[in-house]
Amino acid sequence: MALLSLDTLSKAYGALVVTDAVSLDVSEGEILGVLGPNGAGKTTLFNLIAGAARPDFGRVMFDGFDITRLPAAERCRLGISRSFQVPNPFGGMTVFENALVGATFGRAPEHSEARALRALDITGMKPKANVLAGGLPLLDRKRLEMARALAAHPRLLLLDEIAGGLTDSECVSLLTAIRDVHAEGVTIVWIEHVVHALLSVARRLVVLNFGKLIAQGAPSEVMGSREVRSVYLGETAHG
Amino acid sequence: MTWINAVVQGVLIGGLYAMFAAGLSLIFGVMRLVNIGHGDLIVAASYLAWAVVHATGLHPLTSLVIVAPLAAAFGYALQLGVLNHTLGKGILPPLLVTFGLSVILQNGMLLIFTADTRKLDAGALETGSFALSPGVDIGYLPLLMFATALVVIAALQFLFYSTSLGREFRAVSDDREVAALMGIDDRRVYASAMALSLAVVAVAGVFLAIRSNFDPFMGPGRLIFGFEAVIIGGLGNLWGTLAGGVILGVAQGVGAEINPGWQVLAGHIAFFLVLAVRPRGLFPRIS
Amino acid sequence: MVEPLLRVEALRASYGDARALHGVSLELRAGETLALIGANGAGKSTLLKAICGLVGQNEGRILFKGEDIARRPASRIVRLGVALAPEGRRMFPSLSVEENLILGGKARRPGPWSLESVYALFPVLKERRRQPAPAMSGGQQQMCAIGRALMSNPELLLLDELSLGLAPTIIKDIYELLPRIAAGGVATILVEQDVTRALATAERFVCLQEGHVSLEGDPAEHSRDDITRAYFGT
Amino acid sequence: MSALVSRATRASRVAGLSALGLAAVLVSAPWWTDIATERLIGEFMVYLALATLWNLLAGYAGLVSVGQQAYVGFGAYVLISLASLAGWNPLWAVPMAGLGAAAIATPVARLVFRLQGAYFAIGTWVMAEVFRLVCAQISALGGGSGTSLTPAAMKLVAATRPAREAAIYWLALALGLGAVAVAYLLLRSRIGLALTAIRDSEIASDSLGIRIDRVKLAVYVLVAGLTGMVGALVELQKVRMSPDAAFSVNDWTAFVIFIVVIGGIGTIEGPILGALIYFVLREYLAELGSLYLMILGALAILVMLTAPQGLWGFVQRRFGLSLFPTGYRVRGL
Repeated sequence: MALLSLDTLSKAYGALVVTDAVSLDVSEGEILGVLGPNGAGKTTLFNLIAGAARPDFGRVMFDGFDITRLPAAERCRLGISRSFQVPNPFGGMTVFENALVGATFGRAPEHSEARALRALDITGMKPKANVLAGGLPLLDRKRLEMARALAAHPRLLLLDEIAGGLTDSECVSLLTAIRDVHAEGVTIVWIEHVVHALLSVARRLVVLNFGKLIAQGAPSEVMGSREVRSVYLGETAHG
Repeated sequence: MTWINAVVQGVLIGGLYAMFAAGLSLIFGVMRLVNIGHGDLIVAASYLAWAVVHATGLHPLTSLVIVAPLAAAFGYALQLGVLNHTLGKGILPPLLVTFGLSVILQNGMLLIFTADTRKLDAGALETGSFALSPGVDIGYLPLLMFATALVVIAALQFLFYSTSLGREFRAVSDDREVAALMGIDDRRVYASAMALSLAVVAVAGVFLAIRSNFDPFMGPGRLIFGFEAVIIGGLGNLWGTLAGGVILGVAQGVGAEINPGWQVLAGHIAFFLVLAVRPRGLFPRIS
Repeated sequence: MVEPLLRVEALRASYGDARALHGVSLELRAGETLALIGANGAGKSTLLKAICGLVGQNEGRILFKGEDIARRPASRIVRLGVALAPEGRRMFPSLSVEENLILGGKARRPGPWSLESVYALFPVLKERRRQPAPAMSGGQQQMCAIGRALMSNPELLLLDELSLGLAPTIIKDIYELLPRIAAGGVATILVEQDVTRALATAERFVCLQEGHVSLEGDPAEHSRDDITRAYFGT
Repeated sequence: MSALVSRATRASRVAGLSALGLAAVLVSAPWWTDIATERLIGEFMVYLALATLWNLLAGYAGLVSVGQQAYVGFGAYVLISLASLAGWNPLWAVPMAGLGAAAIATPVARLVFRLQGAYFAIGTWVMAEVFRLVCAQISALGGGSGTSLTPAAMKLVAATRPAREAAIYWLALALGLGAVAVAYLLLRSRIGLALTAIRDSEIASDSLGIRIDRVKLAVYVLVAGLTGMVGALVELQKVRMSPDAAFSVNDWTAFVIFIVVIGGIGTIEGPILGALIYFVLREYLAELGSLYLMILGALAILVMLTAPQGLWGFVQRRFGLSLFPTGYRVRGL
């Protein structure tokens, strides 16, 4: 059974359709990569899965339960954690306290301090545990996004563009972290524009354009497909 | 018959409440600012009119020729000098600063004018009336007040939707950043909105002072009536504020008819009833 | 040598604590069309916003007609002749189509663009002039955004994510009109995720990667692979 | 290498010990000071409690209420009703005032929570006006002109005047220091972690499993209950009470907001510092009358515009000082 299952999920803001009848299954334990140009509706899709927005139509099933109407906080308690594309740290709290919030109110509240520390360790943020999050540079904010989501002990982790702006060695350690998390049995859905990073961990890709799912499958097929080249690299498919 | 009379008088006083509300609604619409000092500014306008009338011997209504421009100029300066610095930093700075303004105004008026109540004398206008039907007399003053409210709201409506200044009000309200790209200096647009709001405040203040006694501490009550009219009518809807004012006036009139002590209370209860049933007000602007 | 219309020198720009540009330099001659390409988050939009005064903290210089505008407010820069059609169109929703355009002309610079000439360029806007801006389709809104920017008669026109979220036929229509705009002598910086289309339109390109210029030059002189590498950083 | 999480700082240990010492000194005050000083400290405690409680609402839960006078007045009216009409010992009426205020805050919250931001603020004010107008209708309690606690009721507090003054003083001390202690313990608890997170970002809090509405409601009700007890205390201190005084927006909310803002909103230390400044200013400037209030308003505006974090925020940033450690330190990194 799929851990996450989207059924003809649709959402429009006024006349603009941002999610157009997306149906998608994510199996337990997989790493799914999500690609698509700016404005394709990727972040909206995350908002619908995590509960920050409600669909106009369609259903979101998690572990066999219909969670379409559940508020975001309840979904986090069930095991869905997300990072934000534009980092949203608790600026007046330290890095550790940020992670502790996830650990305390997420899926498993026991041993919250230990889990918060572990999440900082995995993401490489532990040396900055006592630093106020409001003063962090952008890259650290992105790592903190991931640490906080991890600390909530998710079964499904939604990562929204966390690799942008990393140096090569930073990117390698990020990928190691993602592999570690995955090895612990966490299912991951990752939106990313740094394609090579995504390709090195994702076993399956989906591509969104104009809110529609236009391609899915193994990375090699998807990246080679004509639709993807046409929307992504701008190679207009003439004729 | 007394009930019909209560309703009719309530409708007419609703015009005054709509004038309290219109200035509040205008600045909320343009810059999302809620001015806690709004009521005190109304009372300050009353005192200003009183001072002008006593200094020049003008009729209270004619004194508006002096009072309204002065109030508008003060609003412009207040916005440029103080209130603009409170915008865009969350709800607390504007709230606190206008709260402080309220305390300063109240105590300043107390210092200058003492706690004695005052009133403006508008002569025959105050006492004249005609009988609509037996038992229902319409006073010229309440009628004029209501008519003025109609004119004020129609004028604001025209200004907002049919002039270039109104276009700029709507543009900065929609999107400050893009408005700046068009060459609009939002600080000056906000200052114009506050000036306009205070011009309306001046009109409301003069009518308030003609209709009843006033003292330095009447402001908060007027703020609350204006606020209730805005919420009942629906945010961002100028004609809605008139409806809100009328509903408030009628509720108070009917309440007072039941028990004189229930006049204001009945208005508050009407407000909370609307809030419970239609949290966005009776006539919210569709957006 | 003639002073370029726009010269950006070692520009660093930040939003809050987050820096988006790390020392970008570029030049643009009068009347030239430049394609600004790069992946998401590379800093393209930030660069455009910095030029027209919408970024709070700029370090470095932005010389427009020889004058440093790096720390000028946006409402002043438009008067000097810089206009932006922003990403996502950003129509004023409570204004009609025509009111959006009129506001675009608030800077009152002299030049060929007026309501009539914008309507001549985009006849559909004239048909819908009384309608509220949100009632239009995405493509019509984009036309209105371009028209609104033109109304200030700019010497430098910045077009951000021109084709984002638009249907292919509309994109084609809009691109066919761009030469008519350039014919008036206005210089253009074009940000576009359809790289092929952008390179075909522009005389020169600049590719940004993580807030730096990773490649620039004449589109014809660089191979597709070079550009792809500069784009993705692989 | 294992990391260890601790919560105290050196400054906080020193502060904790000093606070205990200071509390002991304050408790013993009736034996070494006069009634006037007792009353002054008692009044200080009222403002310390109100400022601390309002700061929990506005500084942490984002609920900027200007209607807390509703619960002050409500508490006062509960006390005077139970004492004068039912013959209770006024001291026993204090916890009842707290329970009653908390109970009535729950349905009130359902209504006023429908309003956002600044409109929430005025909505709470209207609610306080409703409370005032309803109380003014109770003819058994003097209607609009109010009434006094009877000498018989006051005798139930304690038989002699010094003993009575001491009892009321200790009650004030318990509520003032108690409010700070409650705020401190609350902010160290899970709810405190949630509140601090909500203060910084509601969106992120929601996504990390915090049930924001429930947390806000809980804080609103708790603060209302404690404010109700403070109201009962105020009635004991003043003896005479009218609806206008019991539900005064200036006395119970405006000055309280000024105290919190001047001292530093969103910190525990801020309201304490603010209350001290308020009392010092009052001692020296109160004879200026209305001018003093104008100065106070202008000072609050000035602080908000130039140093929105208040004086304590400035101290904290400059010296990294924290007397009430609600945060967490990771050691052994």
